[in-house]
Amino acid sequence: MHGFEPKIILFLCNWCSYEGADAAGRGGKEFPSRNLREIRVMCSGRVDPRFVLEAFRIGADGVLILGCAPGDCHYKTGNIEALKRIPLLERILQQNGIKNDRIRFDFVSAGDGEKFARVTGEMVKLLKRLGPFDHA
Amino acid sequence: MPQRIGVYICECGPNIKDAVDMDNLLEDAREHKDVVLVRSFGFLCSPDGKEFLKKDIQAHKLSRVVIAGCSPKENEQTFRDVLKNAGLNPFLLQIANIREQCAWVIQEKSDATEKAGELIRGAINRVRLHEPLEIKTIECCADVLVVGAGVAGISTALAVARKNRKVYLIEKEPCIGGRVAGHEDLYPDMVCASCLIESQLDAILHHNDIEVLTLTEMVEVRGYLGNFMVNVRQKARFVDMEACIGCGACFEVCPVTVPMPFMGGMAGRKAIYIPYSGALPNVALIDGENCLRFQGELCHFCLESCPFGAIRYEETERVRVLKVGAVVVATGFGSFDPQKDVRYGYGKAENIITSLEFEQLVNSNGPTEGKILLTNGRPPRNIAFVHCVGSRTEKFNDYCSGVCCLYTLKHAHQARLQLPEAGICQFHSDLCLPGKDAQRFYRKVLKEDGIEFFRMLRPDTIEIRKGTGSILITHTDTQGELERNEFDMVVLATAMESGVETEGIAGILDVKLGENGFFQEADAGLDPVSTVREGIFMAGCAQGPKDIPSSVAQGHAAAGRIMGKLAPGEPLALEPMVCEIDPEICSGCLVCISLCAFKAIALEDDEPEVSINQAMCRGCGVCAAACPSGAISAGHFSTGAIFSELRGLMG
Amino acid sequence: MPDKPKIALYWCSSCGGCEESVIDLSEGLLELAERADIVFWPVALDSRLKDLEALDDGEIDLSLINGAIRLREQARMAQLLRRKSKVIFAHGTCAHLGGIVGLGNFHTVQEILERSFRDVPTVRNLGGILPGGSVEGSERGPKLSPLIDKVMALDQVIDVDCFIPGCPPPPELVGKAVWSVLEGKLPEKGFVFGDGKALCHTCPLLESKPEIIRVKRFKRVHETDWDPGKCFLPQGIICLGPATRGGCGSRCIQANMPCRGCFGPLETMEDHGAGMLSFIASMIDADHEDEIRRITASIPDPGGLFYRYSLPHSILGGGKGTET
Amino acid sequence: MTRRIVIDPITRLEGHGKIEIRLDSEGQVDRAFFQIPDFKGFEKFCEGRAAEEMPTLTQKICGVCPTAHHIASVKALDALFRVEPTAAAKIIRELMHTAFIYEDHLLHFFYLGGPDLLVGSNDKGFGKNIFGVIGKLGGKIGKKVIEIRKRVRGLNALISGSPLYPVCGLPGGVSKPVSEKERAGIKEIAGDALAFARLCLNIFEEEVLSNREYVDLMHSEAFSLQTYYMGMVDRKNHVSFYDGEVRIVGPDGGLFEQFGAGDYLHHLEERVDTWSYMKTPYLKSIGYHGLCDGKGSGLYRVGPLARLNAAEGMATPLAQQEYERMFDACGGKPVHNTLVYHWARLIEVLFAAERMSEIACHDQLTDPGIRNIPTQTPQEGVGICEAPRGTLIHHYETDENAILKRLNLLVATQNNAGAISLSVEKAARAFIKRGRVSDEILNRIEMAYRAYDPCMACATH
Repeated sequence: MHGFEPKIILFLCNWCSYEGADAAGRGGKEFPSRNLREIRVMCSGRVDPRFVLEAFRIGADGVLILGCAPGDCHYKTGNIEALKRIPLLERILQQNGIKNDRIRFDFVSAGDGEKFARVTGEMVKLLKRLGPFDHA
Repeated sequence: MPQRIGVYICECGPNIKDAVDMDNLLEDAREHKDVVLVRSFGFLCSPDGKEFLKKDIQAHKLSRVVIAGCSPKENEQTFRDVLKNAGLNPFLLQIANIREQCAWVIQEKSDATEKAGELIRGAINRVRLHEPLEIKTIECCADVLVVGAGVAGISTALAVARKNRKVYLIEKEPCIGGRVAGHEDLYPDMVCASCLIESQLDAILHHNDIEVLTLTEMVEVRGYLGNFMVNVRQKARFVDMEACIGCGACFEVCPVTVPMPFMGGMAGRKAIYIPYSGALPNVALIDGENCLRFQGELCHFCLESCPFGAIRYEETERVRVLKVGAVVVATGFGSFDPQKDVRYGYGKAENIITSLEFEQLVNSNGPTEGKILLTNGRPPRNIAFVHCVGSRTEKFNDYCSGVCCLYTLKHAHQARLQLPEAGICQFHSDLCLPGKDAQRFYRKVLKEDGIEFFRMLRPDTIEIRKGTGSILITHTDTQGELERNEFDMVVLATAMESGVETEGIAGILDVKLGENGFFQEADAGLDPVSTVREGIFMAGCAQGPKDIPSSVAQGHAAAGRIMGKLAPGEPLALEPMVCEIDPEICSGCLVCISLCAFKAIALEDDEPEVSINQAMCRGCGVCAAACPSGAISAGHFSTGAIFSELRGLMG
Repeated sequence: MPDKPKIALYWCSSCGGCEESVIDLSEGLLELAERADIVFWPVALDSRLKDLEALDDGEIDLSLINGAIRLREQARMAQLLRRKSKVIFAHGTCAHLGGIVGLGNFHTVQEILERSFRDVPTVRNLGGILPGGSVEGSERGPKLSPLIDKVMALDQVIDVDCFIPGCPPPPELVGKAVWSVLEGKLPEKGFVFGDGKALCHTCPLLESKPEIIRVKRFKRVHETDWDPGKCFLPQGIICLGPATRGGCGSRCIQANMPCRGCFGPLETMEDHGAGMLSFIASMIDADHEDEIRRITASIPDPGGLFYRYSLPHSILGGGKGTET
Repeated sequence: MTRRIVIDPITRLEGHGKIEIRLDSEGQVDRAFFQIPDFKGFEKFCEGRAAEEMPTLTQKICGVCPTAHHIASVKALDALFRVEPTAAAKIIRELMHTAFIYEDHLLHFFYLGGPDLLVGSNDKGFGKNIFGVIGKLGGKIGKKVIEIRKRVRGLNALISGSPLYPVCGLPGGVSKPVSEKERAGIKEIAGDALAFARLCLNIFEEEVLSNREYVDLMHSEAFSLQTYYMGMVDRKNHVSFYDGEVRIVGPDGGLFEQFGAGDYLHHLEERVDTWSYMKTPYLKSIGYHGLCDGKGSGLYRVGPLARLNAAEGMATPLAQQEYERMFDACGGKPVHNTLVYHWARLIEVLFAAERMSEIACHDQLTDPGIRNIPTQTPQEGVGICEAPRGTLIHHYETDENAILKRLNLLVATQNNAGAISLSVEKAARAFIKRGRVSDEILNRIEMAYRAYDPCMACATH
């Protein structure tokens, strides 16, 4: 879809992935920041499924949740609790007519600007291929 | 009362000013509801920037502040302090990161301006729903829990206990003193172990700021530095520790003899006993497994015979919750079990014993009252001491425990004193004699005691077999030749390993273990007595193999670290952004309890609702995201505020 | 004696179960008929549309409307009743949250019509005609009210004062709601009768529920047996109790079957699926993605189960059903 | 200009409905439409659902006969998983189903269709509704009706979890056993139910059969349709609610066809109209030949009178006596007059009460073995039972993970769709002459469908 600029809601955890995002910004990495809208939470485990559903309802084309790598979570297991919700969330989205590629969970460590740039780049490319979907 | 929101866009020198259309941003910001003031500034984080902000807040009586600039990870705390100084609750602030996550990345000016506008709109929406949060403080608890009453634990306890800093010293055995109490003499000066430690044990037992809890183990630990809640479980002793003076009247009448397999011999003790004579606290205890009362028989001989009425059959196991500021792990070491390696023949032939068992032999309070005897009761004519059993091999422990050479020399010296005529040999591949007095001690033993040293090619090039009427040792000497010798007693210097319960204790304390199974130091070089978890320290062999002086030194070091961190009466700030459960909505479904990694959520005993211990909660909000009733609110990251930010971002 | 308060009862896309919950007031129904004047109740009285239209605006003191809104005509009737009534109660889960008929929102209207009127094996419909459609040659019957795009709950069509949850609501709850108006004790706007807490609060099996639940696989009720005296969840059987409002007397649990969420979520959890999702996910005993996916796959139809009674009121409302 | 007379909404039935009568220039009835403006689409939105949820999901098709759907659905699951329910489970299911039919028939006789007969045109001051009925028959009987229905529904709540929506059905069994203590309660309720059932037949005798006005209607051509009749029979061809084969007899009473659940597709078909969401079934072997009765028309009827016509008798003695008395009074089998549905319904109430008493004494009722766990891979299954309003068919197809791929529902009242439309039109023609209409006449026309105890939520599902 030429000219379509997907809007992605990004949930970043205060200790790791938010730092990763800043690192990417500081490090001059190439990534589609214009398509991203960042929300800071203390832990990826804080992302309430209602946030994801609401994001899609009001027009997001994709939702990206980035947490600490396993073992690095400042709250020990918050990132694992977030990961455990994803497959079920994907199936609920699918049954609501939303392709499960539109939601993604990944680990980004504090200084890892490079991975942050790669993951967000991949997501935008995928959503451009998928195109917009009307949000009822 | 409508909100009065002030929006400040930091130019950050050129960084933001040149990347976005400032006027456009300022204008957009003015249109949002409740926004009463929109201004930009060169460097808000500079001293005059902060002063400018403070004055503005006061002059315009702002109720909320949005700062669009660099990452909150840079200056959020700085600007919270500014709000505080301006008399506004520091949490009524939201920062829009339009530098790292916008200006520095988006080349196209119009795109950067658009995104900055969205981030600001999100921040305004969110700040509208921020609630003021108080930073509550609690009395930081300066008390200390020391786990393990060996020489390390005792040193820590004595060093740290004082008027307003109580120490709970818990020990899983019935008596304190640990390994050292079981020794006869200590190298290098053959000082009598009990004389050395006696005074300290006495000081511990009568110290009014130290509470000793024997037969006690940790069950659960919650909280953090200055604020730990530790559940400890004390097994029943069935004897009143105040009343019993250890006179032993009950031992004779007890009909049950419990065999204590030692050296193949049958030293035994009664069902009611004191572990060894001279044990402290000098109080008896009843062995629940073997006492007839616990097998349904109504035997009460000891009750009748006790002149002090100290017997308590009805005593039960008790769990107590100790509130402490720090925990010190001094749980000591375990020994390598030679049966794991068939080459040492341990358990296959009589009179092959470990050095700890040899230590019991020479111990005057031991089963043989200090006499070195074979299982047939006669003194040995030829003794072999074998070094590095289970040490310095990839198969078992690849490290050197650093103390066995010295205590084996001590054992050889003790043997020589008792058995002037006996042949005494040492099988070793190297000798580890660290420390300023070790060499002197080695030369003394070599010269005076006529000890024969057989050097082996490698630590494990040795075979110990049951010979005809004696024990046959075959070893490979440094030339690679096999040599055979016969002995009637062999003492194995086994490696020091981490204690068998270390893994369990690590799980309870939630601290990591190193690859060799000992507790992992926070920093091996600079901070050897701290674990990876703040507030949990360690001392002695729990941290790794070492000799007694080093264990004592680590005990004192841990005490020093604690005193540096925990001053009694000092206020300890609690996490302000905690979660809270609304009792009107909570159904008691218990889902949140399993989600809290800090065990901060518990079911109140009498009420059906569940509540969050504000002092334990770290504010991660994982429970708030999972509560099926939506009954948990997360401070500063409330569901409403995040929904509002989300809608703001999407426009 | 001032004339008796006027009450109306009507049903939109309903099954009649809520009517039964009024009839099940038993003696209470006779008292109600004494105390109030039932002016409109098609199931039991010969009330006609023209009688309703003849009433003045606001003349009815309380209208109980049950059933979701599936047809345009039902929306019009709801709006008419709103005009004619001082107080409107959404009676039963369909009116409150969309109910089971709301599951239609997983599909488009066209898909639903085509399945029932063309594809089912017993239908012979060579011309492929559909109700509401017009076709030359076939009889020109009376105009048929079409389906609206998405099933809606009552408060998505008209302003509703209070809600009586339950499928069907227990008669005692209906009685309590009606008498609250008759005795002039109307609760605050938006009040939902039933418990203010989730079902676990009053569930007889709560004591047997452990604090930590971890499962390696979710089990389905037909493929397994379970201990009737113990909470379903630690036995790996999904029960919607923790995320569902209480007040039904745990009637399904008493019959040794897990709760299916007919009282809907609490107001503080506006999406039943989200309320279920996080707590079911927390039960998964795994921390690696592929193991988590394997365990999640043992839940056959999360959307259909979690949103069985409240899809129209959920955040995504069933979506377009087109993309996947 | 054709004049239209509209009855909107039709009342005292389950569900929505509209009757539009079009008169020609002389005021004679040209055409009467029986339109159902209600539709949900269970046959679509149940796709993708888990099979084991169907008994509690499909039962929400109808709030007045949910137990019937629960039973048909759980029998479909038995077939789908190819699992045989335990003896105790079958008995518990039959008890639950029979008790439900007992109190649901009473709902119709006292609350819905019955008031037309019990409150005559000359009983001024009493409305044709439950309150009118209680006014006329007296509080004592009114209390008894309310009491017995409450207790029988209480019995079902005890067994199945809810007075209305049972939840205990599982493929291969039920979820909850019946205890010895509960059996005693069931016996007592069954006894009282039987007593009340006989009282109802007396009421019918005194209030209806002794009323000239109705006896004439019950013999009048206006309410008579010569159709086929379909109903479930047990091995001895007696009326059966829970299990058995479906038997169809012709307008002359002779056996036409008989089939088991799995073969229903060879016998029944349905057609679609643009002006109603109710599809019209007809006998496949004859085909649809318009709204007409007789041997040549595929229209058939189900429900109480149809069951009694299709079967060769009742399975219990007292009901069998009443069965014979009714057919003698109406001039032999089969009876074609629609109003006789009311009488047949009360006979079924009596049969249900007797059957409840029999089951209450059945030794395997309290057997703890209430479930066989299915082990086979599911594919396809059809479950049939008799709902109060007629034969009910659930047909499920699933994938190997027991997720619904397709389903087909043929639901009780829907079988009577053609017959009801025809009855309404025939009554309209009989009573409306030269454009003269009155409330009494319109109610007569409504009596033509009320006798069937129609349930429109079921008919359109």
